[in-house]
Amino acid sequence: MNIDGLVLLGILLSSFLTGVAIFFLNEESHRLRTWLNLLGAGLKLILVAALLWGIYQGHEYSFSIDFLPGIPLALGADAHSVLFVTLSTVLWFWTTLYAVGYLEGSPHRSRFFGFFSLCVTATTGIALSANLVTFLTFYELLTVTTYPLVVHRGTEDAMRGGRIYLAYTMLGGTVLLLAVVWLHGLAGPIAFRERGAIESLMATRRGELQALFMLFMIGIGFKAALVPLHGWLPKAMVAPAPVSALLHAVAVVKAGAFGIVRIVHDVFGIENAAKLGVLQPLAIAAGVTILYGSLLALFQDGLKKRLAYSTVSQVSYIVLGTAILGPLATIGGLVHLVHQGLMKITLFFGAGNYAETLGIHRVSEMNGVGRRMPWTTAAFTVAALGMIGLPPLAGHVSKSYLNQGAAAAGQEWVAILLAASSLLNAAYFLPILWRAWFMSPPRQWPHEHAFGRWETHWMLLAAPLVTAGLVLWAGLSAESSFSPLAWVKLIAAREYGP
Amino acid sequence: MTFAWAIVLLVLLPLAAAALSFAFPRRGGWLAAGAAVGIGVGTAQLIRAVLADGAQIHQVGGWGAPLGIDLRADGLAVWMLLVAGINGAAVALYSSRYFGMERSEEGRHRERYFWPLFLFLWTALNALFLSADIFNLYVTLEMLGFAAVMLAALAGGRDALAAAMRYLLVSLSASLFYLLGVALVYGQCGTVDLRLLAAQAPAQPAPWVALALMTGGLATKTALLPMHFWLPPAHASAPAPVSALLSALVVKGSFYILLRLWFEAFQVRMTPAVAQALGALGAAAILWGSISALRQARLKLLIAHSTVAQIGYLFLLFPRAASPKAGFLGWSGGLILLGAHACAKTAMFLTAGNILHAVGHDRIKDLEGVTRGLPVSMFAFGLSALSLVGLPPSGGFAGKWLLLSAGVAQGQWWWIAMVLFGSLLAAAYVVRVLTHAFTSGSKPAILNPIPPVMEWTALVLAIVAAGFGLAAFWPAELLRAGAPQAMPFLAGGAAP
Amino acid sequence: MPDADYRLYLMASAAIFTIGFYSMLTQAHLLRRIMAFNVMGCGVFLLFITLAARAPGPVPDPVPHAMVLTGIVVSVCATGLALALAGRVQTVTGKTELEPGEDAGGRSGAAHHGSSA
Amino acid sequence: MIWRSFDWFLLLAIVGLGWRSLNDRDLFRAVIQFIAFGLLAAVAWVRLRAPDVALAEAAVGSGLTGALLLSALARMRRREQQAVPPRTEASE
Amino acid sequence: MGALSWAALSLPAKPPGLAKASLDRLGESGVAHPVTAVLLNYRGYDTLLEVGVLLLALAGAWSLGRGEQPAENPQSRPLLLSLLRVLLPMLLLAAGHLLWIGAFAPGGAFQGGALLGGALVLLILGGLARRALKRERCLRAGLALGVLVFAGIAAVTMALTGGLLQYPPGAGGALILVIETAAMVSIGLALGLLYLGGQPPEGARRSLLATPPDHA
Repeated sequence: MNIDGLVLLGILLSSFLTGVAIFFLNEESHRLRTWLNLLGAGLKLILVAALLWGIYQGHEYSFSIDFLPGIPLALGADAHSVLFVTLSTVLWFWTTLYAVGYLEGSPHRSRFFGFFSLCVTATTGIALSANLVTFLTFYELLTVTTYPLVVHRGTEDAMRGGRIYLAYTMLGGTVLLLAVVWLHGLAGPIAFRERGAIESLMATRRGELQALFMLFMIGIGFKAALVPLHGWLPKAMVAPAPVSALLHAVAVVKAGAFGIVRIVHDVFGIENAAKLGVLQPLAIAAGVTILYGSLLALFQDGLKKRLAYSTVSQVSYIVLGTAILGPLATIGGLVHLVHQGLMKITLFFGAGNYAETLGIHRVSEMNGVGRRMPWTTAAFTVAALGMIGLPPLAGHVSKSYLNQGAAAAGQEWVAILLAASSLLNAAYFLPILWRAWFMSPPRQWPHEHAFGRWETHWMLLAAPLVTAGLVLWAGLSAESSFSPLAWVKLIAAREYGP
Repeated sequence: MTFAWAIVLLVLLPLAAAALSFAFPRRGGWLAAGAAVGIGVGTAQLIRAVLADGAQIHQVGGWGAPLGIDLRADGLAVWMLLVAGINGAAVALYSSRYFGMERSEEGRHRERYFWPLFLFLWTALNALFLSADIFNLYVTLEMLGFAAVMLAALAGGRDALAAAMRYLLVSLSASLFYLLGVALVYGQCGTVDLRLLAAQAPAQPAPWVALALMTGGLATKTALLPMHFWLPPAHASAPAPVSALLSALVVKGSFYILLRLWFEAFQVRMTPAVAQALGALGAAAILWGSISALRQARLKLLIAHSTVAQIGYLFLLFPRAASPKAGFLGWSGGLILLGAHACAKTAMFLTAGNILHAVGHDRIKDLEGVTRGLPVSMFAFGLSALSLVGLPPSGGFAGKWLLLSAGVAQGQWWWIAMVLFGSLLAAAYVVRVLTHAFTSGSKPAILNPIPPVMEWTALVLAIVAAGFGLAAFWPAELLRAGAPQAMPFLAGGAAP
Repeated sequence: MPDADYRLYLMASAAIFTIGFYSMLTQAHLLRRIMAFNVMGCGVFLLFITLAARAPGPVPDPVPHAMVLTGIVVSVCATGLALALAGRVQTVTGKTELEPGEDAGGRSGAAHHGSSA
Repeated sequence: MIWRSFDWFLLLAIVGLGWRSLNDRDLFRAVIQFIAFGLLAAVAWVRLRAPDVALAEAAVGSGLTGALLLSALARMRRREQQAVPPRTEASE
Repeated sequence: MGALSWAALSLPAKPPGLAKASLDRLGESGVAHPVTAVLLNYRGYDTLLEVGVLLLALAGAWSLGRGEQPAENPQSRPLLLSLLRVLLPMLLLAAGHLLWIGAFAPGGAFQGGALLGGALVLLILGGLARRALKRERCLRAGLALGVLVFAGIAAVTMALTGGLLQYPPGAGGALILVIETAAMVSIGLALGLLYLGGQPPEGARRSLLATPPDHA
């Protein structure tokens, strides 16, 4: 541990303490709560910026305290951590802003924002974990803190969705716990990126390692919504829009994808995993998920449901990239971690705006919505086109790297798969855009609210515009040295480096 | 401060306070507060001494075993004292308001008798944990049993009295089984000192029967399946702070003696078959307790049934700790789980008491909207549920982690599956409660206000339960530092 | 007075304990169960005292005697307590037996709210 | 020989009384038999050279416990008579 | 029962008890009767807790509510009273005697206390203890006395000798007598009062002969 390590702790505490403080706020102290929220989010941003700057300067960050006998609770900031922590911190800031606007006037806001902050604490904790037990700890915390958000509305539907969500994720957590305990029993406590223990087991315990890898993938696959472990995701759509945005783009699903990357890269090591022969099945599972998610998305009329199945599909791009040996595929997968987050959060912000402003919940109700809400719809359009993979948007960058990586690894089937998926993406997104821009609006919207000067509350508008801008930026400046892509290339170089 | 002074603080002080609170019934609360402070100081001193110098022995009367009685504080004893101290103090604080809420003659009567009974209970626990003499343990066991039964009867209703009556009869018979075992042991070995017995390790048949009798009696008092039938009604119908004491501490007293018998005095008889058999009963208890907890309609009954399940976990310690491969992992895991369960269960029962008082019932399906009225209490419930389910970083997680690690080290997958499955069941029954609490009901339905002390006591304990996994290395160190030499199995499976 | 045949006494102690325990399980009336507890206790005490009498040396071993004295006092306390409790149970429920249904655990109070508050 | 038969007689009586006291249909008689059981136990203690215990058993184990049982029985019967409707069968 | 008999019969014919040890060190104990030495010196700690158990049992019984005066047969009262007149002094005397001889012969605080308790039961039966039973504060103090004196002496010995209940040389006999006296009072009171099956009935009751209403 060093003084620098306190920055890591600060990143966690900035949202943790905010969350705890918010719990004790009076329901009516609206202004104070908003300030506290933004203060926490802003502080976290500053700390992450400081962290980035420090790493750029060559500082090393680590923090650990005693935890279980012989196993510390350890935080660190390696390339993976920084990628994920930056993504989640930036998106959290905007989601907070969005959520403040979205929940204006609804009950239980202290509870909501308390758990909201704790949820992000858990996510950043996952990002910064430096060993498996720490990862597991924050992973379970994430489950616990998102449950109250999912059931926030307290309706019968919400409770049912929450139960299903909890059942799936608890089961996943249990499988993960089993895997972690087993691996510790085999190899002792392991910090990420130390692969000596695994390597020494490669020769003698091949079968056990394969089983372990499978357990890890199942355990984390629940959160990453790999088919057939994805059942909770569409049901969890009962949550308020900011929560869905958080779940899909920043926290839960993303933590699952990040976890899979972690396990493959930093616990097993991608080359060891390849030698164990476990990558190919993972790639196939990811491929199946991609197609299945896209296909089902096609048949959803509920806008959020359609987006949910789209997530199922898109997150598996990350898994696919991780499961194909070779730097290009790795880059494609990792960069999609960021790009998918940016695009999906924009889409959910848009969906939330439609629901909140006009009472629109279904695709079939979206006729002409682009005329009523041009800004929101513009942001939505940018993100949707990005998802399809239209150049020069963010999605295109990920897909092209994946394509090249698969070709380099000799896995031609991936190219076909990606092409099919892109077609499906287009098939379920383009009709929405068509309806929104080119069909005439109904005489009356299902449930219209007036928000004064702008087409909707300014907080609801700012967030999607910013994230849509980020989608554009990530695509346009992909080749510059400050883009997510540049960072990801660095990771890949290390992963396959000497 | 010597060990002897710590005994004065830990045993004589609460005993004298109990007698005084009987003689001066209106001063009960203050006497308990004084005793709590004394016990705190004594426990802290003992922890310091054990960490610095290892196990401590005091020969009462200066005679020494076998003629006299030895008291002993080692890592295990001090850990138990600490767990009892934390929970006892919390219950005392809670009770200082709880019994005062009822302004009737009956309420005053309850308050008057709660304090002496409670102080006797605490005396008995402290004396029990310090004793190294199996006959002296019998006396403490009886004191513990009487105090527990009469506290359970304090609620005074039809259910409470019937449950207490059953509890008393079960407890008395179980004590006699234990005493019969003591007689056989004395007849065989000529001593009742735990350490001298360990040194003798006789192989004759009588100690086998003795051990079987004592184990039967103690397992009944611990409410191990299938001798658990008395527990749910007794624990559920008692006043809330009493339920907390019964579930968190009383059942652990007899469990502690079981540990002493099997792992110290008669460790030569701790064969794999015995360990597996005790573990199997534990596993059955986990299943039965969890499933019946799922089916309860009332909150307090649910918590009581969960105690049956959690006791099952404690018995998984036997097959884990008895193995040379994993000894210390299993040992520390089981004991950390014990502490975590105590804190979580106390917090839960105290919460249930708050709910019961606030809304006038504890029917789970009618608890909708309670969160709005009692946010602190429900938060406490949620936090303690984390520990019960075993989610990190709670104490429950630390304990289960160590038990699981021990299971992996032994390669016993069946037990691992059991622990994991039990956790899922625990999650299912606590979520059942939380689901109703989160559902936005039409009515807040808070009838009576709850004094803040009662809500915050529960919350603090819940935070302890949910957070002390973060310091789980510490009890492990304490258990190792104070491990008696007579427990060689502790060398096995030392945490790296 | 020659020494007693201790084997006889040992077997008697086992018999008495067993009778007591059997009745504890089979009898329903609280008064009988309390007496059964006393009979069980007597069996235990007989074992202690017989063992003491068998001790080598001119005088019996005083340690078990002291233990039995302790035990007797504890058991009279237990009896007093149990009788008082049984009296209350009878006053409140009108019965001198416990309902066997409660053995299942969990039934009690399903509909009836315990007076704990 | 005499002592040996005395032991036999004593122990059989104790065991028999113990059994009877727990199984006699009439509760009052059962309690009386229990008191006799205690007194015989005291004799056994004397036989086993334990006069302290014999003294305590006679005074406490048999005497006081007997008194406790008798008064409890009386109270129970009275409660039963007062109870509405009267339930006499419970006393057997 | 078979296993139990088998186990009991398998015990060594000459068990390795503590008979010799307790007799050998009798001289140091301060009393001449081995059982008393065990009860109040070698294993005095057991007895300390046991006196606590006694008080606890009584407190438990009282926690259940008020007890009742036992109904008695009016015809038997004159007879009982005359019997008591003879019996009571004898019982008290015998209790004191047992306490005193406990130091060197069978007897002691328990046996003495049992006689006191018996005397108290007779008093209650005879209706003579009515006034005494109303003085709850005195009763409570008397009941707590044994525990308090015993615990106090345990703490004092701790201060004097550095050992719990380790009597200073030569003072053993005297201290044991003090403990036994206090314990006997408490034991007698507790055993006698347990007879009521609850806290003593309230003093407001007019006549002992009236059937007391059920205390619900």
